[in-house]
Amino acid sequence: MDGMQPASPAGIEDDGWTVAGRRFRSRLVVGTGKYKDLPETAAAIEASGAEIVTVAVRRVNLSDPKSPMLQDYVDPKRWTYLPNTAGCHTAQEAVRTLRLAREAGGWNLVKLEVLGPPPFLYPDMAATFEAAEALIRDGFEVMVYCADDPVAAKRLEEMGCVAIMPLGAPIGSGLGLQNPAMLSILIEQASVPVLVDAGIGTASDAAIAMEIGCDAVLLNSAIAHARNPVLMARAMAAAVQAGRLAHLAGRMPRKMGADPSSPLTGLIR
Amino acid sequence: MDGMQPASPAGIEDDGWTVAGRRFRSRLVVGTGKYKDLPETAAAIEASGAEIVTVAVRRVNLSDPKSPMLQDYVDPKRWTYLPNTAGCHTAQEAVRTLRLAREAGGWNLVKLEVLGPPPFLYPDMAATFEAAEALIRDGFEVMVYCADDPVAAKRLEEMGCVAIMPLGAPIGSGLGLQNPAMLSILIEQASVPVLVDAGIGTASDAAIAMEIGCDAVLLNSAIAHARNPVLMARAMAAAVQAGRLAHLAGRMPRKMGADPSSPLTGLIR
Amino acid sequence: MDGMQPASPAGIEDDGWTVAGRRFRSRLVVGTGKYKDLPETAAAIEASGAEIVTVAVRRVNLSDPKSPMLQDYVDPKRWTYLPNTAGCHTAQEAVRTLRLAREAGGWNLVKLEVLGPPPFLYPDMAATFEAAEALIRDGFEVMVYCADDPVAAKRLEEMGCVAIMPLGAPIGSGLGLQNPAMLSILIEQASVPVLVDAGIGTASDAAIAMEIGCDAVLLNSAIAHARNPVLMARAMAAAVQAGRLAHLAGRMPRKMGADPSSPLTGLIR
Amino acid sequence: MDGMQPASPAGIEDDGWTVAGRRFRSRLVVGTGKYKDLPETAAAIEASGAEIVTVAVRRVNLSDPKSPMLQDYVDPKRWTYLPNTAGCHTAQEAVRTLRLAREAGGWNLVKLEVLGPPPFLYPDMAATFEAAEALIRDGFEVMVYCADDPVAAKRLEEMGCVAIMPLGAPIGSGLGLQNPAMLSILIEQASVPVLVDAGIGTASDAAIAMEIGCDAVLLNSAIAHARNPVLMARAMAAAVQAGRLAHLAGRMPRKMGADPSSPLTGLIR
Amino acid sequence: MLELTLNGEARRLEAPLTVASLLASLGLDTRKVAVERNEEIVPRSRYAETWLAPGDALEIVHFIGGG
Amino acid sequence: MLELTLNGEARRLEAPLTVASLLASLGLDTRKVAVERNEEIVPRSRYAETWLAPGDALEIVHFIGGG
Amino acid sequence: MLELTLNGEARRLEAPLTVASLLASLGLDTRKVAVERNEEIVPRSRYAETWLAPGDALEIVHFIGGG
Amino acid sequence: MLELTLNGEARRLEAPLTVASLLASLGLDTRKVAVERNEEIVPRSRYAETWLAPGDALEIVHFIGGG
Repeated sequence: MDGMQPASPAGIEDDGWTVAGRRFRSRLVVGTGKYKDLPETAAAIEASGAEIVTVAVRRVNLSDPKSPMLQDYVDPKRWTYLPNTAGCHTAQEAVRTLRLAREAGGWNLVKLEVLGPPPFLYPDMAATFEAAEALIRDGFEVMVYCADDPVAAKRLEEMGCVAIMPLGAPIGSGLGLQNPAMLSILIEQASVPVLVDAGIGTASDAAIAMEIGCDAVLLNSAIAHARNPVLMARAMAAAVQAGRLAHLAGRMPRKMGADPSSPLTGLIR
Repeated sequence: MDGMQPASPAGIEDDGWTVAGRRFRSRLVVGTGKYKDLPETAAAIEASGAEIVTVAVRRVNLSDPKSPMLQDYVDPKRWTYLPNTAGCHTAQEAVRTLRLAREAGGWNLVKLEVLGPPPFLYPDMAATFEAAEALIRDGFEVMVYCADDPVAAKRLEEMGCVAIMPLGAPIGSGLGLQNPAMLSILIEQASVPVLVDAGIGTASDAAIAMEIGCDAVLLNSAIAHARNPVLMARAMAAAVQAGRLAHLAGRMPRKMGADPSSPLTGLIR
Repeated sequence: MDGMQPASPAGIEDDGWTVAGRRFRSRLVVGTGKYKDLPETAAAIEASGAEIVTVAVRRVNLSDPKSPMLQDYVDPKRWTYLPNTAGCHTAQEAVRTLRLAREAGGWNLVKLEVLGPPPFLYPDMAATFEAAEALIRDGFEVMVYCADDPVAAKRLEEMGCVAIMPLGAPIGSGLGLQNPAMLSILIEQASVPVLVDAGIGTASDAAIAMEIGCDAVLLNSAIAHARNPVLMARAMAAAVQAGRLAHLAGRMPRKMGADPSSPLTGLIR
Repeated sequence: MDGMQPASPAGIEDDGWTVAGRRFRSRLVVGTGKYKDLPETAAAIEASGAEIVTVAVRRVNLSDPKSPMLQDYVDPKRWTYLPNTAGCHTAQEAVRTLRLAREAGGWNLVKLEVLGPPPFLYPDMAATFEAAEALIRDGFEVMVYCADDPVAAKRLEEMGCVAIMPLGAPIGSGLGLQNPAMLSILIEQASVPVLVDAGIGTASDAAIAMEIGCDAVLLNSAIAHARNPVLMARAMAAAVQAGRLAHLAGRMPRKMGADPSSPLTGLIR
Repeated sequence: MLELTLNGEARRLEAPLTVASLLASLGLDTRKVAVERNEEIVPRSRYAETWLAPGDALEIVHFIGGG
Repeated sequence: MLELTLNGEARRLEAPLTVASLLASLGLDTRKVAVERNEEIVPRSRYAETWLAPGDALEIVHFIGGG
Repeated sequence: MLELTLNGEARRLEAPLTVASLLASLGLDTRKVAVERNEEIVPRSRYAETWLAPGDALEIVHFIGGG
Repeated sequence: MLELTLNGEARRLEAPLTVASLLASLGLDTRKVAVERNEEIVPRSRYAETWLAPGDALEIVHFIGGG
């Protein structure tokens, strides 16, 4: 390894992660929403180094069928599209939306989220169970957005979800991990990948998520709503690498007293 | 910029920092103490990407004059040696130690630290003022370890110190920044570089220090006492880059309510 | 009001709370488990000023039918017994346990908790919904232990639960409120009393729970496992009053800059 | 003890504290500034249960010599007046101000604070040392406001200051204890009373200060700038008692796993 | 003789027997316990008239300290 | 003439009409959209042989930016 | 006539004048104030015998609310 | 003979002796150490002409790992 490029992807190629049999090097998954325009979306995603991007499914605007589409800026051949069910508040809506997504994209790896009412849009776990069951029966590979509830998370895993994605804080709040203790419990008990999804506000939040042992981090607003999205995308790429490396390295123990870094012998007198 | 190497130094070459007229690209300054042996020291420093390393001054072991020396493993031509005064509890000891360091190394950029009694080794500001004054009069360029005390920091700056280095937590404690609010105040009022020195425990701590606006971070135990120092050195390199980029990017505002990342229009019904 | 007894109950008589039509002055609800013996239990409950105590339902020890019982030390005529379903991991067990409790005690105000597996004993919300429905149909007044999940909490409230009792941290962990932001959301949306149940470790934790607007706090280990349970019981009584009064008083705004408490005019020169 | 009045002063009479040979029951010291008017000042102080109040020294308004004075509302025979040096930025100003205070009041117990420049008004420790030395030589009993700097605090104690009063956060900021780890160090090493002075925002902040082992808490804005100062004064009185009792009781250990409060034996099956 | 299960343990008791007489023979204060027979609550008011049958499963519970 | 609902709006179109010809007339790239007819997916492979009927409810969707 | 500075303001007063008579003329309660003359404390006990001189700088202070 | 203190230890050495010859005899690389004589720095350039005297206190230091 070259100390001059400590955080280059090359350095951690051997430390990728696998979901539903697919292998990825980047542990940063990014959303494609909330950007000023499609060129900014493309530039930020490029800068993030992400290999998976979440996308929404919406009606074509028939009054302007020639308007540019996401695929024209973010090539589905290069990035793995992960269709989501944002805006769905019932299991039925979510299942119907993802069937359309599967037909539009031709793959079955999806992000399920069934949300409670505004303003908090907290995951509705009862409806999420129902939708997950129907989707898995229908052959989907479900990465599921969920509460930081270890019982619910275990049940989703047992149902066959391929990744558990608990929220770190209310979606779009940027408050950072509100409940690291509970997230650690979810990670400890999970045998599928765990991603923190929602709540990340800045780079150190993403680093902390990786340090506690997440397999990857999913975020959107933290980049799209930064003053400079492209710079923040690079910050997040570095933060996820930093947190992962720190997790692998094993942090020093915390001490209350001080402990000098220079030897106390051989002092001049 | 190449999205596939978001955190490579190349990407931020244009964003270095300057202390005492010297320009550096890496914002990570590392200590050379507490390692298992000199080869591990060299490997960790290499992995950290640091350009400045702190070193201590001690009596030569005359019973074994041929034993390997730090310079044999960490080339002073490649890394800027920053001699410290670790172990000095009076201004006199500190000044005397740095005069020897200047003679041994041939440069006058130094790290001044005058410490209070064990176990906490908190900086003794009264003695630090006295030593700083003597050193500056004697032509040294002083980077000074200090309390997170904005009045003392301002005075050190006015005396002519070239960098202010407040502690983030007791040295070697690894507790992370204990007082970000006060550090922000120091940074806000300073017109010389501010480095957090001491207290960093893991990667996210370093990222937070950079996010609040430090010019660089100085640490030693967090790498040397990690289970795998070389991996943690890489983690710190990435964390400092992540925090700096996030600082430049400007984080999203925190919100209490949630804010969906996908548009609410065009939903199928 | 007498400034010498600022926290005396007299001072806050007019600020009681009501659950299921019952009015209480003390906002501290305490468990009766984990004590050294029944006399210590009685002394700590007395010191706590609590008016409601949670109790468990267990088989009589037929080999020693004359052994002292809880009622002999904690008079059910003076304290409202709130039977719980601790140890129940299915809706059926919980319902069966509370039917026995109703027969033993003669009242129908109960605490429902259906727990997931050890070691975390996190509430199983799916089973909790099922049990709550059966209990409410059967005429019980259900105070329900639940996840800090606003969607689940709202549903429990809509089903007819008389109080929502989200955990502050894993039961018995003493970690203090791990998720104040989410608890604030639950409180904001609730139209029945909200009690933090589980996770309180010391007095300030209870004060914080009341400051964010809880109607009351339920705890057991924080008192029973303190070095001196009776002193801690008094501490909790004062802490709950302090937090409630601070909530009613409306805290000062937080400021980043400083603001002197003495006027800057009329200084001698 | 009467469980219905767990936090009544009666309960902790035997647990007062002593400064400069004077014994006090209340561990809450309050400022008298920033109130709407003198009647509100009097009501809040009454409600706080405080026995010591800090006061400022200012020029008499000669154009209106008959205007009501603080003594007319806060009887110096009932409350111990602790004159401060608020607004003093040099040792000379502070000494001159306290000599006038001693003549006006007839006692020599004083609060010394020499502040750095606005907006942060952080204590100027160098000037504080100078003033403390002059005051002690002149026979004052000095309670000293200082940085959370263990070396400076020890030196002030060795000079003969009768109480050490580190800031918890910038004065008037209401941010709460920003540095509990450092405050614990100060408390651990001190052999005179330690009071947290400045930075308290609400009741739980005061409780935390007492839990970590402070002898008392000094605050002003948290009460005077609350929406309802009298209620907040009562909250603070209860919070200080709660924190002190919790400190004496000895909190439960923190655990990561859960620990049920009800026995697992005797469950029905 | 009656063979039944009492708090999970097999017991052989003199027949005929009511819940009331069982509790009396066990020395239990009826005001402090509750009884379940074959997963059905036996109301306190019915103890005297509730005759136990072979194979009955009885649970006799009370309140203990719990959080 | 065909009266049907297209993405929630009533439309009158020339009959007979297949999904394929509809998409063509709308100028949509079939590789970038998906079609649902009366809440049933219409596989891309069937566009040419799927004839629209009066009262059909069609949804034509594509991917957009989302988090 | 005496010209002196009182709490920072120039004043012209009738001579001769003691601190005691000055405070009386100002209507101040001597038990609630303290007096400094040319940066020296004037003890309350000396008010009656302390004669003011031309150019004296006097500070008359009291306690007010402060934190 | 010269009696002097070297890094805190008493030593007896053959006189006359310069700093340069002392370092050589000790096998030290002059580019990696610094020398203090009676609390005064001895510049590297003066090693050859600096003669040691009885009672001299010498410190010979180098850089080691430190934080």
